[in-house]
Amino acid sequence: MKLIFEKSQRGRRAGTLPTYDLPAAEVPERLRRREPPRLPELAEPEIVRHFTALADRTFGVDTGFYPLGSCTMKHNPRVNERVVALPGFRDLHPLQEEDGAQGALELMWRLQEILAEVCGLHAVSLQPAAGSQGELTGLMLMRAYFADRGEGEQRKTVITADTAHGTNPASVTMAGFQLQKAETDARGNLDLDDLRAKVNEETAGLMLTNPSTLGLFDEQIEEVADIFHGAGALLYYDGANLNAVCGISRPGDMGFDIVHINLHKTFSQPHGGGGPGGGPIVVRDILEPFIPAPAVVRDGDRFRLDYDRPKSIGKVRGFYGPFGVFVRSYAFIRAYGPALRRMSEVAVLNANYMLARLKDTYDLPFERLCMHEFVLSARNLKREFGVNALDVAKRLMDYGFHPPTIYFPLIVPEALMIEPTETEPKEILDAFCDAMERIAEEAADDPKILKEAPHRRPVRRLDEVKAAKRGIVKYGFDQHPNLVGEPAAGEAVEAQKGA
Amino acid sequence: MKLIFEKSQRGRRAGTLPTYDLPAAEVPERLRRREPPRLPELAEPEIVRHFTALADRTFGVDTGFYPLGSCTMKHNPRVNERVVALPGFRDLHPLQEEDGAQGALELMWRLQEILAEVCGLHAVSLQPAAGSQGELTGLMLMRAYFADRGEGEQRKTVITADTAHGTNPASVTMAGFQLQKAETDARGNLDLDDLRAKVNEETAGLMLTNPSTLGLFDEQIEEVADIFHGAGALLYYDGANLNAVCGISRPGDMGFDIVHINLHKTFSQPHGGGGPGGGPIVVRDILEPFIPAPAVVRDGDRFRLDYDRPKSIGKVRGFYGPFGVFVRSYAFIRAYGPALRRMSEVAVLNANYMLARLKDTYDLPFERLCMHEFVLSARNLKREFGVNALDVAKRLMDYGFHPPTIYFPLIVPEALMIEPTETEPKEILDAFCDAMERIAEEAADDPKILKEAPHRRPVRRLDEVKAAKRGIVKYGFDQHPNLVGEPAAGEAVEAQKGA
Amino acid sequence: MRYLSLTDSDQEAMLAAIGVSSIEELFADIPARVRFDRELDLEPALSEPELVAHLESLAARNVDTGRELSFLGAGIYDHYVPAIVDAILARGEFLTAYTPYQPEMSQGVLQAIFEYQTVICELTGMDVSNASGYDGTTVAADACYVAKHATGRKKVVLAETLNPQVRQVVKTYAPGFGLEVVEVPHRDGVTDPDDFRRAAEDAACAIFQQPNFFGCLEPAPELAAAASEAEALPVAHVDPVSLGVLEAPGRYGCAIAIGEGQSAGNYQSYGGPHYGFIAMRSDYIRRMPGRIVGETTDTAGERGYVLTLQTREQHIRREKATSNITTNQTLLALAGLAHLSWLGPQGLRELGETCMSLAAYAKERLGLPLLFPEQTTFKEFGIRVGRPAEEAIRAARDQGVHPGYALKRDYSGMEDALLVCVTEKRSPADIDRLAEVLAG
Amino acid sequence: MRYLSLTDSDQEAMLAAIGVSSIEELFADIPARVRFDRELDLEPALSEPELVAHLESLAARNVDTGRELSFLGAGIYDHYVPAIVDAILARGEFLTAYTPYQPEMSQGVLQAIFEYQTVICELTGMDVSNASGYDGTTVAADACYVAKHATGRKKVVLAETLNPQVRQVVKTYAPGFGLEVVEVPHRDGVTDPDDFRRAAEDAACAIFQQPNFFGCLEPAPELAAAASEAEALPVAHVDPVSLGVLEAPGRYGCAIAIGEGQSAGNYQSYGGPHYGFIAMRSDYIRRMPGRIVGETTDTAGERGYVLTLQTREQHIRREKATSNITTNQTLLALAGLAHLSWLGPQGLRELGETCMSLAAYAKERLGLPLLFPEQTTFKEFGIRVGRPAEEAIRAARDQGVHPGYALKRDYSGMEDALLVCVTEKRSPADIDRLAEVLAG
Ligand SMILES: Cc1ncc(COP(=O)(O)O)c(C=O)c1O
Ligand SMILES: Cc1ncc(COP(=O)(O)O)c(C=O)c1O
Repeated sequence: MKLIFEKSQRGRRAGTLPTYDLPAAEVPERLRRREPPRLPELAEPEIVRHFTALADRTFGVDTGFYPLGSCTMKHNPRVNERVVALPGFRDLHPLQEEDGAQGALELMWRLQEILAEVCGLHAVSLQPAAGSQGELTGLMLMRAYFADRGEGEQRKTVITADTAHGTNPASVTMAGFQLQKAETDARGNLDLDDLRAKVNEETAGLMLTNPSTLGLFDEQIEEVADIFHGAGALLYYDGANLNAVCGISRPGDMGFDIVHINLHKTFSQPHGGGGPGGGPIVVRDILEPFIPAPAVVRDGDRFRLDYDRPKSIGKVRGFYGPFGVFVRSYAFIRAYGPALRRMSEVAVLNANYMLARLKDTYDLPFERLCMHEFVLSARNLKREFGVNALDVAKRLMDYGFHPPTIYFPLIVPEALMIEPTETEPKEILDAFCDAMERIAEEAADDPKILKEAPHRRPVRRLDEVKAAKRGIVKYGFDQHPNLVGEPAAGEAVEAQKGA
Repeated sequence: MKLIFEKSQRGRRAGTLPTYDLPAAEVPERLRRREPPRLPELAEPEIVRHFTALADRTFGVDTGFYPLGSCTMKHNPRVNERVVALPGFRDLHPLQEEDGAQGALELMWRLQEILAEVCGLHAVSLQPAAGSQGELTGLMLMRAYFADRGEGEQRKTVITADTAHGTNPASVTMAGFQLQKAETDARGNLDLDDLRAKVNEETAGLMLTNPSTLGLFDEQIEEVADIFHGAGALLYYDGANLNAVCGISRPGDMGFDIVHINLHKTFSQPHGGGGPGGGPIVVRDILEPFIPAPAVVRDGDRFRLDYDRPKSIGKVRGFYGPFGVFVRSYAFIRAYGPALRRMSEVAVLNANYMLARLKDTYDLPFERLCMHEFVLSARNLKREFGVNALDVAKRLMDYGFHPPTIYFPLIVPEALMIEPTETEPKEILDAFCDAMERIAEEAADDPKILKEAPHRRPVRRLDEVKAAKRGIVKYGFDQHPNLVGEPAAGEAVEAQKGA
Repeated sequence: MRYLSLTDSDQEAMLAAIGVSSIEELFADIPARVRFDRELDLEPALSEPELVAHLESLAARNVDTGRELSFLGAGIYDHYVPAIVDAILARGEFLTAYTPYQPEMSQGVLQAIFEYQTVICELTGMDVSNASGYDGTTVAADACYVAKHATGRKKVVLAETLNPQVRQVVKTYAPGFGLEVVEVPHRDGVTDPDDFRRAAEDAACAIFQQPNFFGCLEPAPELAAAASEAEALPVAHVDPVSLGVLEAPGRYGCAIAIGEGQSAGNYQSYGGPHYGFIAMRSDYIRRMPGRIVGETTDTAGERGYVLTLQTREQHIRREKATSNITTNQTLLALAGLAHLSWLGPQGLRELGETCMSLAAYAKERLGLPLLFPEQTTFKEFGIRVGRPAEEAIRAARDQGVHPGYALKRDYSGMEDALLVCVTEKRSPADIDRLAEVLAG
Repeated sequence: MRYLSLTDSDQEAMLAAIGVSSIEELFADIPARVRFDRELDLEPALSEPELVAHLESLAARNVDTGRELSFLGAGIYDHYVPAIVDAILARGEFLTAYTPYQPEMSQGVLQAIFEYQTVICELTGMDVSNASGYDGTTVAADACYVAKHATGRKKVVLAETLNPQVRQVVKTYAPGFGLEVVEVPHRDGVTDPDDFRRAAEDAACAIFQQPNFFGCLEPAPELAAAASEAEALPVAHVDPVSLGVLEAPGRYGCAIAIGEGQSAGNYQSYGGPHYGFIAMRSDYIRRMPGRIVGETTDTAGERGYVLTLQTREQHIRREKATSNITTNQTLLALAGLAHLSWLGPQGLRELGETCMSLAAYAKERLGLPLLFPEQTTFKEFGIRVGRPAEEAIRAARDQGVHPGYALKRDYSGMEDALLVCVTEKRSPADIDRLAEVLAG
C-alpha cells in the first residue's frame, strides 16, 4: 500500500480555514520558515480512504480475539466513547477556573475514591500517563519517603522479580536506584530464601506483579511483605494484572504500599494502537504527603485542586493526568458497580478454562490453576519438530486470531502468554483452543506451514532484522530507498512480542 | 460468516435499562405477547464485532472507487456527519413549538432558497423522502394542477423516455396516469417527431432526465419543452443527473416545471447501503399552490410552518421531510458557495476524460462528449469473446473497484454506465481505465477468468436465480434450510444492476 | 476546493486527452439559451471551522429534548439510542455504500438487511419483511397498494385512532391508486370492532394502530377478525418497542404489519430520516414493495445473500412494479437492527414494561382528568388540562418542561387535551416535575 | 452484565472442564487473610441510559470553550479539530488495537506511525522521531535523559521562558537521572543568548521554547548556537502549528526537537490525553526513548513496516533501556497525523499566519499595556490589566468571556498580567468582545 506521501500531489488540500480581513503579521526574517514541511497534500476524499485502508490493515479487539498476555485486551464499551466526547469534557481547558470545572473535578475525585477502595489503600494520584510512568512515580515516592526519614543515602536498591516486565528494571534505573533481581521458586512464587538473603537496610523496596506475569498468585505474599516491611522497605505493586483480583484480593491487604493501575487494561481505556493509557498510583497513608501535586480534594460539596503539598515530589506530567482516560474508566466502573468482582471472576474462569483445554498440548511450566492469564511453553514443539513460539504465533494469524504475547516472561523458554479477558464468549475461547490444537498437529505433519506463516495476512512474515539494519524510519521522498531489491537479513531473534 | 442469530445464546444481553421502583403495569391477557420475539442475544462485545465484520464485507466510497452510473457516489464529507449530530438537530422533536425550532426552520428555509436558485424555479417542498417519491409527488402536482383547471379527466397520459429510469414509469402508474414511451433518436436526444406524434390534449406531461441516463444533454430541449407546453402539458425533470449541471444550466431555464432533486446524489447525503435519501421538489410558480403542506416560510426574521395551503395535495411523508438529510446537504452546499458550478465542471471533466480513455476499447453507442457520466457497451466483447457486461463488472471487483451500473439504460445492449463524480482524483480514474483495458485483453486471452470472476471477494459469484427460486428471506432458526447442498439454479439473467 | 482532487496540471492533461481546450467546450451540447450565464446567487463558501460554527449557531436556536424536559411523543419518541448504534452507523463502509446491486461487493450490508428482515418478522409475527420503507406513513400507503392488488377492491378503511399523519399520507396517495378512503370514528378512544367490520365491507384493507395514537390499546384481535370477516386485509400499524409486551399482529390474524421504526434505534431528528417497516404473510410476497434480500450460495457452494424477487421492482417491472421505491432507509433500518440486537428479547420486554409502569405512575401523579379513563394505555395517554392546551404548553415551557402534544391539532372536541408521552428516559422524578408544572 | 457473554450453562461447562465446582475454588491459591471478604463499596451499577445521564450531568457542570468565549492557552489550545480526525479515530481497528508487536496483524497502524514520524521530522527538520511520548512535559525529561547519556554531563539548563509545567516535570525527573537543573531568567520576555551560553557550560543540554511561554519569539538560532558553543545539546520545545511560519529547529542547529502535540489534532480534554513528540538528529537514534517504526520487506519481497531498533527498549534492554515507556500516545499521534495531513503545507502556513494576524489585531484592539512590548509574538501575548489578574478574570467570566491565563501563577512581578491566546477559531468580532469586556 502506498504511503500518504506517495499519494500526494502539489496543490491538493483538504483543510480550509477562516480568512479574516486582517493585515498580514510579519515573522522576522531570520526566524521565518524557509522551506515548507513536506506534509501530505490530498483532498479530503483521499485522506478518508487512506486511513480507512490503514484501519482495514489493522487488527483490533473489534476485529477478533486478541489474547495478548499482560495487556488485558478486553472489549471497549462504546458508551465510554460517547461520554468522553461530551463537549463539557472534550472542550474543557485545563486552566479553566475551578468553579468552571466542578464536573471534571468531581469525576476525578470519584475515580480516586473508587481506586482507593479497589486497592485497599488511601491516597491516589491520577497524574501518571501510563503504567511505566506510574512505576517511576512510585519509585520517586520511595526516594522522597526515605529522604524524608533521613534514609535517602542508605536505601539504594530496589528488587524486582526475574519474571518482571521490562518496565520495572528500566524504571528502577530511571529513578536512580540500583537493581537487584529476585528469583522465582518451583511453584512460581518468589523464592523466600533468596529474598531473605537480598533484603537488608539498603533495600528501598520490592516491585512485584501479583498475580505475577506467569499468571500465578504468590501464595506467600504475606511472608514477602513481612520480609520487606521488616527491613523497613516498601512494596510496590505493578497493577498490570489487577484485572485478576478486583473485589477478590486487594493489594493494600496483601501488604503493598504503592500500586499503579493501568487504566487501559483493567478499566478499559481503548489501547489505541499503542496508547493512550493511564497509570494512576494508589498509596498507603504514609506516602500520601509525597504524591504529585495537584491532588483533587473535596471541600464539602466543592472540589478543588490542592497544590499545597510541600513534600510532593512535584509534577510528573502536564496538568492532572489523561482526563479523557479517566472519563472512560469511570464510566466503565460505574457500569459494573460492586459487581466489578464478577469481571475478575470471569477473567479468571476464562483463563482457567483455556488452560485446562491446552495444557496437554503445550508444556505447562507450573502445574497450578492460573489467575486471569497463563503461560504455556512451545518448547515441546521446538524439541520435537523444530517449530518455535514465533511460528505458532504467526500461524495463529491464519486462523484469524491475534497471537498471544510470546517470549515473555523470560524465565519460560518459548513462552506463550495467553490472556483471554472476561469479555470473550466461550465459543471464541473454544475456537482459539481448537486452532492451537490444530497448529500443534500441523507442527508434526507439516512444520513448513508454520515456519512460513502467516499466509493470509496482507503481508507475509516481515524481516525485522533488515529493518533494524537499514534504519529507514521516515519517508525519504525522492531519495527514499527501495528495500524490495535488497536481500533478506536473516532469521529473526527470539524476542518478546507483547506485554 | 454466521448470522447474528447463529451467534446468540439464551440469556446473553447487551442492553440495560433504568429500573424504577414502580409497580408493574398490567397488559390485558388477550393483548399480551405470548412468545417472545427471537431477537439476537449477545453481549455488547460480540455485537460490535458482528457489525464490524459486516462492515468489513461491505464496499463503500470510503473503500474505493464506486462509479455506479446514475447514483453519483461522491465523497461524503465528514463535517456533515459532525453537524448533523449536534444535539440541537439530532434530539429535536418534530412537534416542538416553532419558537423552539427556529434554527431548524431557518436551515430548511435556506435550503429551499438554494434549491430554487439552482433549479431556476420558484417554490420548494422538502417533504419527499427520495427521488422516486419526488417523482410521485410531482405527478400528483400535475394531477392537482389539471384538476384545478378542470382538465382532470382529460389529461390522462404521461410520457417517459425509453431511456428512463424504472422509477419513472412506476411512478406514472402509482399516480394514476397512463404511460406512454418516447423514443431516443440517433444522437441520443428525444426523437422530436415521435414526440409530436404522441403529445396531445390528453398528455399531462413529460418526465425526463437531462442529461439523460445516457449521460447526454438533450440538444433540443427547448423544442421538447415547446411541444409539451404547446399542448398545455407540463415538464417534469428527474433530477438524478443534476450533478452535471449545477450553475451550468438550470432545469427551470430549460423549460421544466417540476424538478426533483436527489439530495443523496448531487448534495452528498451518504447512501447508507441503500438510503436514506431526500427528494425535494422544486416547482414553477403556477404549481406552488399544490405543493405538500406544511411549507417553511419566512415572516421577517421568524420562520414558520405554513399549513394553510387549501389547494395542497396533502402530505406525502411524515412531518417535514428527512431533516437530517437537509442538514448534510445544506452543509455540503455551503462548503462550495457559488463555486458549486466547479463541482459540476469537474464531474463532467472526469467523465469525459474516462470516456476518452475507454471509447476505443469498448463500444460507444453515441459518439458525443458526455456530461457527468457515460454509457459504454460491452457488446463488442460479447460478440467476439462471449463475455458480457456482467462478467466485466464481476472482474472489476478483482481489481478493487466497484462495478459501474450495468444493463441500464435498457436501449443500450450490454450497457456499462460509468459515473466517476467530481471527487475522484485522476490517478484513480487512470487506474480504473487501466483495469478496464486489462479486462478487455483478458476477455480475449482468458475469458474464463472473467466468467468465473470475482476471485478476490469474500464470496464467489452468487446464484441469484437460486435465491429467487427458494425465497429464503429470513432466518428460520432451527428450521432454517441448508442451501449449501442444493444444486445451482442456472445462469443469471441480464438485468439492471445499479442506478 | 477541499473535496476536489483536481490540480491544474491534472486538468491540463485531461483536457488534452479529451481533445478540448477548455472545460467550457465540454458543454458544447447545451443550447446557448439554456446555459446559465451568471454566478449562482449563493452565500460565499464557508471553511470547515466556519461551517461548523454556523451550524452550531443554527442548532443552538432549537430547543432539543436535552434542553427541555419533554413529554412529546405522538409518533416520534425520545427513547434511548445505545452508543453502539452510533458506532456502527459511523462505519464508513455502511455509511458510504449504496443499494447492494453487486452482491459480491456488499455481503455485509446484505446480511445486515437479511437480519433486519428476520427481526421485523419476529417482532410482527409475519413471514416476510422488505428492507425498509420511507417512514411510518408511506408504508401505510404501500400496504393499501398491496391490498388493492391482492383483493381487487377499491376502498381502504382507516381507524380514526390511526396516527393523523399516516391517514393524511394515505389520503394523498389514494387518488392515484384509485382508492377511496373511509375513516372509522373512535368510541371512547378506541375502535369498535363492529364499526370496523361494517366499514370494511368491500374494502381492500382496514388499518388500525396498536397502541393507537391516543396511546390506548385497541381490541386488536377483534379488529383483525372484523376486517377478515369482511374479507378486507387486516393491517396493524405497530410500535416496534411495544412488541416485547404486546402480541405480534401475525398472531392475531393480521395480513400485513407496518410501522414507524424510529423508536427502535433512530434519533428524533426533527422528524427524519427514519425508517418505515412493512411485513406480511407470504401470500403477498410478490406484491411486496421495495428491496428484499434472500439467501443463496455462490459458485463455490458457500452461503451468501443477494437482492431477490426483483421482478416485483421498478427497474425490471417498470410501470407494473409493486412500487416505485428505489432509495430506501437502509442505514436507519440498520440502526433498528442494532438497537433491537442490543435490547434482545428480555430488554425489549423490560423496555415495554418500564414505559407502561412510568405511564401508570404519571397518570396517577399528574392527578388530572384522563381523556379516556376507561382504556389501558402503553407509553402515552391523554389528559385534560382544563384550559386551552396551547396555554398549558406555553406555561410549562416557560418552566423548561414540554408537557406534550395538543390533540386539538388533529381532533375536534379536544381543546384542552394533551397527549403525554413517557419513555424509559423519563424518571419518576421527571414526572413529579411535570406534575408540579402542570399543577402550578 | 452487558459486557460479559458468560451464561449459566457456559459457566457450568467451563468449571467442569477445569475440574472445579465453583469459581471460588479458582482462587484457592490466594491466602485466606488477603482475600477480600466483603463487597466492594462502590455505588450501584448504572444502566447505559443512566450512565449517560450521570455523565451528562457532570459534564454540564464544566464551562467548556463552547460555553464561554475563551482566550486561554498557555500550552493547551482551542484549535479547530477537523471532522475527519473524529472519523478516523472512531475506527474500531485503530481504537482497539495495541502496540503493533505482531507486524503482520498491524500494518495499518505501523504505516500510520511511520507516516507520523515522517511528518514530525518534516516539521522539525530532524532525522528521526519516535512514535510519541506522553506529552509535552515528559518529552523534555526524555530529552534530558538522552543528553545525559550522549554527553556524560550532569546538568541541564532550562530557559525560564520554557513552559513552567515542563520545567516542573524535568525537575521531578532530574534527581533520579542524577541531573542538576539550572534555569536561565528571561530578559524582557525572551532569553539572552549570552546568559544561555554561560549557563550551558558543562550542561548536557539546554532547552528553550519557541514561541516561548509568553508567546514571544526567542532568538532561537542564537540560543541554539550558544548551547552548541558550550557543547550542550540545544533542544527546542516547539508548537507544531507554528512550524508553517517558523523555522524548523533542525535548520538552526538544534540536536533535539520536542513539543506538545495537542495543538495538532487533539481536543483540550482538560489537559489530556495528548501526545508529546520528540525528534532528533540521527546521531542519537540509539538513545531514542520509546517505539520507532521502520521500513522493511516481507519474505515475498513486499514492503512492510515493523517496530524497530528495539534493543533500545525496556523489554529487551531492561535496566539499561533508553526509557521505561511502553504504552505511549499512538491514537493521539494518529490524530496529529490526520490533522496535519488535512492542513497540508499550505494550510499549516495559513494557520500560523492567521493566528499571528489575529494576535496582532488583538494587541492593538485591546489597547492595554503589553507585558513585553518589544517582542514579536505568535498566537499569545501578555497584557497588563492594571488590577489583580484574578479580579479581571472573574469580572470577564461573569460576562461569558475567559480573558486568559494569570501569569502570576508561575512568575513573580506579574500580579496584573494575563496571557491572552487567539487561535483561528477566534474571530475579530470575538476579539472586539474581549476588548469590550476588559475595558468595561
Ligand atoms: C507487567 C507489566 N508491567 C508494566 C507494564 C507497563 O505499563 P504501561 O504499558 O501502561 O506503561 C506492562 C504493560 O505494558 C506490564 O505488562
Ligand atoms: C435516473 C434516476 N431517476 C430516479 C431515481 C430514483 O431516485 P431515488 O433512488 O432517490 O428514489 C434514480 C436513482 O435511483 C435514477 O437514477
